[in-house]
Amino acid sequence: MAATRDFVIRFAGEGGQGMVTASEALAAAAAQVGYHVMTFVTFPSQIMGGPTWSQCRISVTPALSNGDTLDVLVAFNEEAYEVHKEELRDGGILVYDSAVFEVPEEDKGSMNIVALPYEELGKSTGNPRAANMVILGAVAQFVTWPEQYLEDFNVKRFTRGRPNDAEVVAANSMGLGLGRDAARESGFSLGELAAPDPPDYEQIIIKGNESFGLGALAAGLNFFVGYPISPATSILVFMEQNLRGEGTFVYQASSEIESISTIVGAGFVGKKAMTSTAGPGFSLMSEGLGMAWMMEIPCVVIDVQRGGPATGLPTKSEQSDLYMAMHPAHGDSQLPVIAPGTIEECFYAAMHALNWAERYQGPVIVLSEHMLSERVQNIRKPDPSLVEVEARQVYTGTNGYKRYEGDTVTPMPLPGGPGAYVANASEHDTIGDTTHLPVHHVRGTERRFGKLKLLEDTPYETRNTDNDVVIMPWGGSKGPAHEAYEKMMENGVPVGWYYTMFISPLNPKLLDELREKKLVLVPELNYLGQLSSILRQHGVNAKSITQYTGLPFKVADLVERVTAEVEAMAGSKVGV
Amino acid sequence: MAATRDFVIRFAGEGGQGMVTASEALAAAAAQVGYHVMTFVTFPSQIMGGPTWSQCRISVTPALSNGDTLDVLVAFNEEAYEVHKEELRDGGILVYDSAVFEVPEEDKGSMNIVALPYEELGKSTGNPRAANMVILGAVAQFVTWPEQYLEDFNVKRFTRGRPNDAEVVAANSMGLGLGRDAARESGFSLGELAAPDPPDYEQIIIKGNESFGLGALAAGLNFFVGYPISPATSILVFMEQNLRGEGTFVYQASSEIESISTIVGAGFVGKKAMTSTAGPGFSLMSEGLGMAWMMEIPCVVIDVQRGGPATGLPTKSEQSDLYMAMHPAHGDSQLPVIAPGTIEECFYAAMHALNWAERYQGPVIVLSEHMLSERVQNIRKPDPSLVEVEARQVYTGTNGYKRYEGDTVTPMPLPGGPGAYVANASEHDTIGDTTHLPVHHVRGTERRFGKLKLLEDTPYETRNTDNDVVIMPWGGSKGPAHEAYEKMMENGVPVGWYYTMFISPLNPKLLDELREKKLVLVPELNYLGQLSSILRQHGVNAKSITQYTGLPFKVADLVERVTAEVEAMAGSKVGV
Amino acid sequence: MTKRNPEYDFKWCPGCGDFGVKRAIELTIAARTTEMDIPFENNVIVAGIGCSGNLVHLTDGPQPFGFHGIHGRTLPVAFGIKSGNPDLEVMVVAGDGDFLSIGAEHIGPAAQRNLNVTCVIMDNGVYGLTKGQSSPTTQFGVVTSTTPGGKIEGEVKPFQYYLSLGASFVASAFSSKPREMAQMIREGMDYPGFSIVHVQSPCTTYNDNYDVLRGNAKKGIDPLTYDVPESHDPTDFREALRIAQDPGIPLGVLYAADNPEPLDERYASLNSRLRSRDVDQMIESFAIQ
Amino acid sequence: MTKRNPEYDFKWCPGCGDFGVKRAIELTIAARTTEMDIPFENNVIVAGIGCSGNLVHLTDGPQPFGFHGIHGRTLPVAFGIKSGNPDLEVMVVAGDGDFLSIGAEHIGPAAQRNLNVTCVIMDNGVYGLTKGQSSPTTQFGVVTSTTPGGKIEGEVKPFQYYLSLGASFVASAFSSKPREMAQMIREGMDYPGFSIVHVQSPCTTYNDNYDVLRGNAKKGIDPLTYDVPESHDPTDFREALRIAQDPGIPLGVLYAADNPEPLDERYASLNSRLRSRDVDQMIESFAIQ
Ligand SMILES: Cc1ncc(C[n+]2csc(CCOP(=O)(O)OP(=O)(O)O)c2C)c(N)n1
Ligand SMILES: Cc1ncc(C[n+]2csc(CCOP(=O)(O)OP(=O)(O)O)c2C)c(N)n1
Ligand code: SF4
Ligand code: SF4
Ligand SMILES: [Mg+2]
Ligand SMILES: [Mg+2]
Repeated sequence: MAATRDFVIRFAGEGGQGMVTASEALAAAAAQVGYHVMTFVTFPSQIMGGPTWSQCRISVTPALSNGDTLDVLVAFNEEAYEVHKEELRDGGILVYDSAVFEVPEEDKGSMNIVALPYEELGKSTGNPRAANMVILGAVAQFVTWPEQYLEDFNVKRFTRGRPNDAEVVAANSMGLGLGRDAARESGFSLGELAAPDPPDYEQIIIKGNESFGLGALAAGLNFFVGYPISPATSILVFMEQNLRGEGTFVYQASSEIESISTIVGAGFVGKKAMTSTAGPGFSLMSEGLGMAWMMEIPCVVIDVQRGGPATGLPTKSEQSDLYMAMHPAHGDSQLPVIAPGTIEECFYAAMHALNWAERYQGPVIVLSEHMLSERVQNIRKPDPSLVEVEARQVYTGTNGYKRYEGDTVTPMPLPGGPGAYVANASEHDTIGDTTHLPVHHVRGTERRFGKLKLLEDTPYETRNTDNDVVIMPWGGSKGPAHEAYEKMMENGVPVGWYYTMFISPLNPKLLDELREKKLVLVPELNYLGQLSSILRQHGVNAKSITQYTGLPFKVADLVERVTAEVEAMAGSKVGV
Repeated sequence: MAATRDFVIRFAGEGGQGMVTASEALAAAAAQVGYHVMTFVTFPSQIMGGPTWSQCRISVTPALSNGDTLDVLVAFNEEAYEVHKEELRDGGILVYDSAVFEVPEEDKGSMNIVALPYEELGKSTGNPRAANMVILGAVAQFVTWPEQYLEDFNVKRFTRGRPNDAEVVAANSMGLGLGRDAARESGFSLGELAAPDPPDYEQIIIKGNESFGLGALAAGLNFFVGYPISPATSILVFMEQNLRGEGTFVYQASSEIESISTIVGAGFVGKKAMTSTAGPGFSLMSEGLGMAWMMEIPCVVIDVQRGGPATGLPTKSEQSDLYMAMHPAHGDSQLPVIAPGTIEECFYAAMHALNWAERYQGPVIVLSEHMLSERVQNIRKPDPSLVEVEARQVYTGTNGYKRYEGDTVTPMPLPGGPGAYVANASEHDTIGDTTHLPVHHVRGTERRFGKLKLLEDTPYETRNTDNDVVIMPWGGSKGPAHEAYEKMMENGVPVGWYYTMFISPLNPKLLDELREKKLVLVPELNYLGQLSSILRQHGVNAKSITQYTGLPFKVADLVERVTAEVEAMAGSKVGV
Repeated sequence: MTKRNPEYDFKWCPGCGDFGVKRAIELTIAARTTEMDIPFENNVIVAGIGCSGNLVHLTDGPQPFGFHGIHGRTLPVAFGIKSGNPDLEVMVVAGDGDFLSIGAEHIGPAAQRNLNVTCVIMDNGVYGLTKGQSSPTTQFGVVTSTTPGGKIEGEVKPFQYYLSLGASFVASAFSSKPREMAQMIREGMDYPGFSIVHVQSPCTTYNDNYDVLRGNAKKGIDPLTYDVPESHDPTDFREALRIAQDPGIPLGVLYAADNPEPLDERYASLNSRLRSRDVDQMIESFAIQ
Repeated sequence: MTKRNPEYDFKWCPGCGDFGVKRAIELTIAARTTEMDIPFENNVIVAGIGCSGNLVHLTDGPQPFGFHGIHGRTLPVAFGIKSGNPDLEVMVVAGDGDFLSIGAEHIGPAAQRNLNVTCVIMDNGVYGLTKGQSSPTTQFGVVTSTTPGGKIEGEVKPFQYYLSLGASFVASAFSSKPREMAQMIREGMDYPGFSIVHVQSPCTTYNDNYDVLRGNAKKGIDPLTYDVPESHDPTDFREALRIAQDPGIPLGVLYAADNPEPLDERYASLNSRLRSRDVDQMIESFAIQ
């Protein structure tokens, strides 16, 4: 039997049972020895209880999605067992805590089932938290990992300079052993996981929100305020810990209305200012974003999308804020939007967003989703030097300056320097005083939209673009779509690929290319098919592949749905 | 010389000089004797000063727009003279207060100029406010109106039961006479205005915002809160004066965030609840509107559009809030939107909006614009019986009800009655408790969108639809577009007409028809071409005729621009 | 999981103060409804977003109507509910973040109107549901995930705040004393005006301050809470304000203005004074004469 | 029309109190800038939306930087400006509607942070720019276009309100006394913390209360305003609160907390205490070891 190249394990139970820790620990351990990893977490918006699950994919090649079917399912309670068992692949292994519940007799024949009283076993090591170690030991055994992978990880992770380090490490090691023994006894195996093939570049292991944080700092962010909200809170917390030093400011605001107004104030005095939020907070920023657009003040908002509308599904994944991101407020405006598709892209997206804000002098939106922001993944170590850091044009002349003259970006005076003017959210004349004369409104409107041209020359990915039908995912759906695309290539399905994280403005050349396609399929996690609608506005024959379950796409579903569209277009079966 | 059938007079000066009063008085007087009238006002957002003008069109047939070119211009100061003189038609008459400024000698040859020291003359009557009467007397004389029209108006309007009524009427009458004399002396005339041809139906004379108010009351509105904002304040004031009696509630809120939350609370307990606002306030309602959609609570928001974005142009006309009206918040939602095109339609739009809210159980947006809301016009007396008043389905069963079960509208329990549930803005199960399970989010999303089907069967206007090119204006641009359409018919330009005030959801039959056209031209007052973009999303080949000056369309401009499009499409000159 | 909805899966952490608040609210509503012969379905609970607000899904026994909307807007919603149907008994339940941070703007208007609703505020000095950030009532200097160097903003002093904004009835309770709390909630509900029962309701997960509140002799901690002296006259505003400004957390009714007129009554009498016409008359008033 | 911009065409109505406020602000900024050798371009005025906020376009003489944004958000904007560049001298100018109605939520946080900006609030008891609706400071019972039967909501008592929220410096001025006002604004600007100069600035068009404020012997009207007694110790919070609660409108500095530390200083010392790393170090901290 050839070695497996990839496996997926899911931990399912109730909030507070340590499932997220387990999958992140497994990911960290696997990454340390050179595997590619990706976790996925989903939990209810609450502290305790509620159906939670977390999974970890470990792969010899880079992981593009979190994995459709499970090789191992660890069920922490009966409900979890019932809900998730269908996703266990044929030949997969179920692990459950036999001290907590019993698997129905009738199921026992159909699955590889390992009753593992890991709570008890964990406690028997002397470290009550070692239950996870018992599980990890068993899992490692199923894929015939060298013992030393996890043993090394244990030593590294738990040698934290605390007095009881040695005890904890020893207990954990015992837990690992107990797990291995139980797995070995069960007689089940997933075969051997192929040895890791560590990439030849440096890597880090990180969450999406942390990647945003690093990218923003790399681009010179020096002002951040935010109000807690899932799944964006960790950006605020990251900033509280890391945005420090001379000339920086970070603060928890009293609401999102305050956040947006405050970063506009900071942008006005020359700071590179940002906030982060999720849907409900983003809605509250509507008026403030219009203000920044009208006043031409640089600032960045990261909206980590969750399920909507309203309070919605705070800890689920959805891509349904695109309309709002582009047109968040009353009146004519179109905000620049960058939606990264991978954790690596999160880093550069933040850099570009801050650059864009400085370059076109206005608000920029970064869209993320729960699935992208909260998962852990190994990525190539980001290289800030790949994106040149930009600073706005600052006015350095004498007083009597017309800040708003002309039809494109003009140097911005900063308080404390020359060129005093009124930054005005009413329509204004060239010095910033209020006016309602038609000539100024026409000039102002065209100036504001004209500046978007400075952001149009953006890169996009293309593959096999000579096909009639192409797919063009956006944001975090890039990963599953990418994997689906590769599957379809293997299957011989004639389909092309487009992708860009620069959603607004869309590169006109990209639009030209898309307009020539018979059909552009847009996998996106929303009901309205928001990006495809926007493409149709631009004359592209686009159609969405939608999903609105609160969960990311499964690769197999995408393969099936895209293939069906290609076949419908071709009028016959395609591929293998 | 045949009698004129239509004439337009503009009063231009500075805020506070009584221009609005003058044009509204003229309109009222003309309407009393059976003419059709339409005023238009524009002023800066301030109390005193600033360039203001107001005009009044008087016509033998119904007025569709406020009139492109001026027959009479009354210039209150030199700046107004300079700015507006170009719009005076050849042979038109300029009136100015020779005590205030002098018309340059070089202009005097080219225009019919009447120096009328109306301030002084007005004061000489003993009533310092009679200056307007002097002007009106002169104007009436230019069109050879029977003296008695204005004399009668004077008596009716100023007999108000005050002790000095007789004196005022006498002074005004003297003012009218002084004006007439001056006009007669000038020797200029516009010929004779044809006698009025009073319609055989009953009429009222009213502003758009008042028409909304009446319609809302006719539909059973019993709860209103609002926060002052131009140009919507007059709806709030109307309600404070008229929404009275048993079971009603009207209140000035402390902000628009309060307004929206409050009407959602009132809708929850069974009230027909409404608020009105303009752009900035509408932006602040973003989150609350998402809440109403998610909780399925009836309520209505009238957004009287002004120039945007942000504080924008508070007292100018623009149709740039459509995107926001349809998708005001994060997440997947699409709000029903009704945008009346005439003051008469305002009445029925308010009725339909309240009906819709009850019928589909959710928030409904009415879009108006400054030009529609603040102008005065004679209209056919609205007949509330033309629209059947609807009431929501109320749950009358026993407790243990599943309020959110099923995929369409279900009877709504009201506090105080049976069927207690939790109205929940988080995703919820059938009884309203929070859940994040995919099955509920899918069901909930489809239920919420599915309810829009109940609003799809709406009427629309069509004319000459066998043409390849059609125009489809929306909102207050209907009037000028309608007049332009009639001009083009006269000119023999082959163009068709579509119109509906029911913008979201669009009637699928209408969309089917539009998809068959070669080109659908959408005159709209915004930069982005918002309605045409939405039509393109639906596969219609739509293109906007945009304008973003803060002013309504001129009929002649529309004729020219539409004709050019028709010619471009036909590849040759069309029409006369 | 609740008795009411076995499928519902939210749980408060063990020891969370909100359990006591839930109990007190259940008891009060049940008792009051029975004793005063109020139809149970006239009870409406408007809940904030937070661990605290989830109370609306957790009450056992007969179910009141609930409204669980968006963060910080309980009071405007309650304003719509009570003004839309003054017969209803409207209660607001919210956390310190929901009520005093993002929702702060609404307290003043409710107080100035004397909106006849009762607010039960669960103050745990932290944002619980979002996992432990600082809240308006987090004390100066305290370290949280968003104040890693200690909070540098002064804390809101809720009682002083409510009183100065003009709230008619202000009481202070502690989740560990549900019976006393129930009594205060009862008084607040019976009171004809805007009433607030502000409850110390510790968050065992992110800010376990039980010891500080009730004292712990073993650890040498004096209790921060103390009972409002029997002698206190709750109609004495200045005295109430003085108590509110003094150190420590007084438990009891601090203030109950004498004989206030609630908004619904003010409104009803105003409305009966003003002219009311039917729609036809109104339309007619615009006729071209 | 202003000297600064002859094309600008907004005008206050004759007699509007805001003229006096403009004068006082111009004088103070000019004098302070010169005397203290502050670069003029360090002055920033953040303006609310209202007749009052238009002041930012109307000042004569050298032009400070101005920020004229959206209704009610002066304080959060000022927070961003001052925290972004603590060297700036930040003044907020706003009306009673902008500051105390839609913007009310922001006063508490600014006070608790002791944000070092000076607010000059033009209180005319009405919404001027939108033409005469009731405002938070419109007195109970007053008829306006939105309270045709008389206002049934209690008015906000600004001084009590500011003090209870924790503002460090609270003064009361009258537009008819621009020199005294200038002195208070000067003290507020020199003061190291959140300072409010609340000005009675009558609206001659919609709420002409000059007579009520300064009295009119002929009409037998006693003045509502009176000077804060010389003997008042502005560091005495309770006494300040008492004055604020008493009838009449005291003119003068009511409160100036002793020796407060403004947010920018608090923040600077916090920030210097906390670890700061460069980006490469931070990236490295995520390395797979
Ligand atoms: C507009 C908006 N911003 C932020 C959030 C995220 N959020 C949910 S609960 C909460 C704070 C909860 O704190 P508190 O009100 O004290 O309640 P507790 O959980 O402590 O009981 C926040 C910030 C939200 N739901 N909506
Ligand atoms: C969000 C929003 N709501 C409403 C308005 C309309 N508006 C402009 S000024 C104003 C009130 C002005 O009152 P105040 O602050 O007292 O200033 P004043 O004109 O009296 O000086 C209002 C409600 C607005 N611009 N934005
Ligand atoms: S996190 Fe705190 S407030 Fe929330 S349930 Fe747990 S203990 Fe209670
Ligand atoms: S309306 Fe009132 S506040 Fe506004 S400018 Fe005129 S007098 Fe001043
Ligand atoms: Mg809390
Ligand atoms: Mg005011």
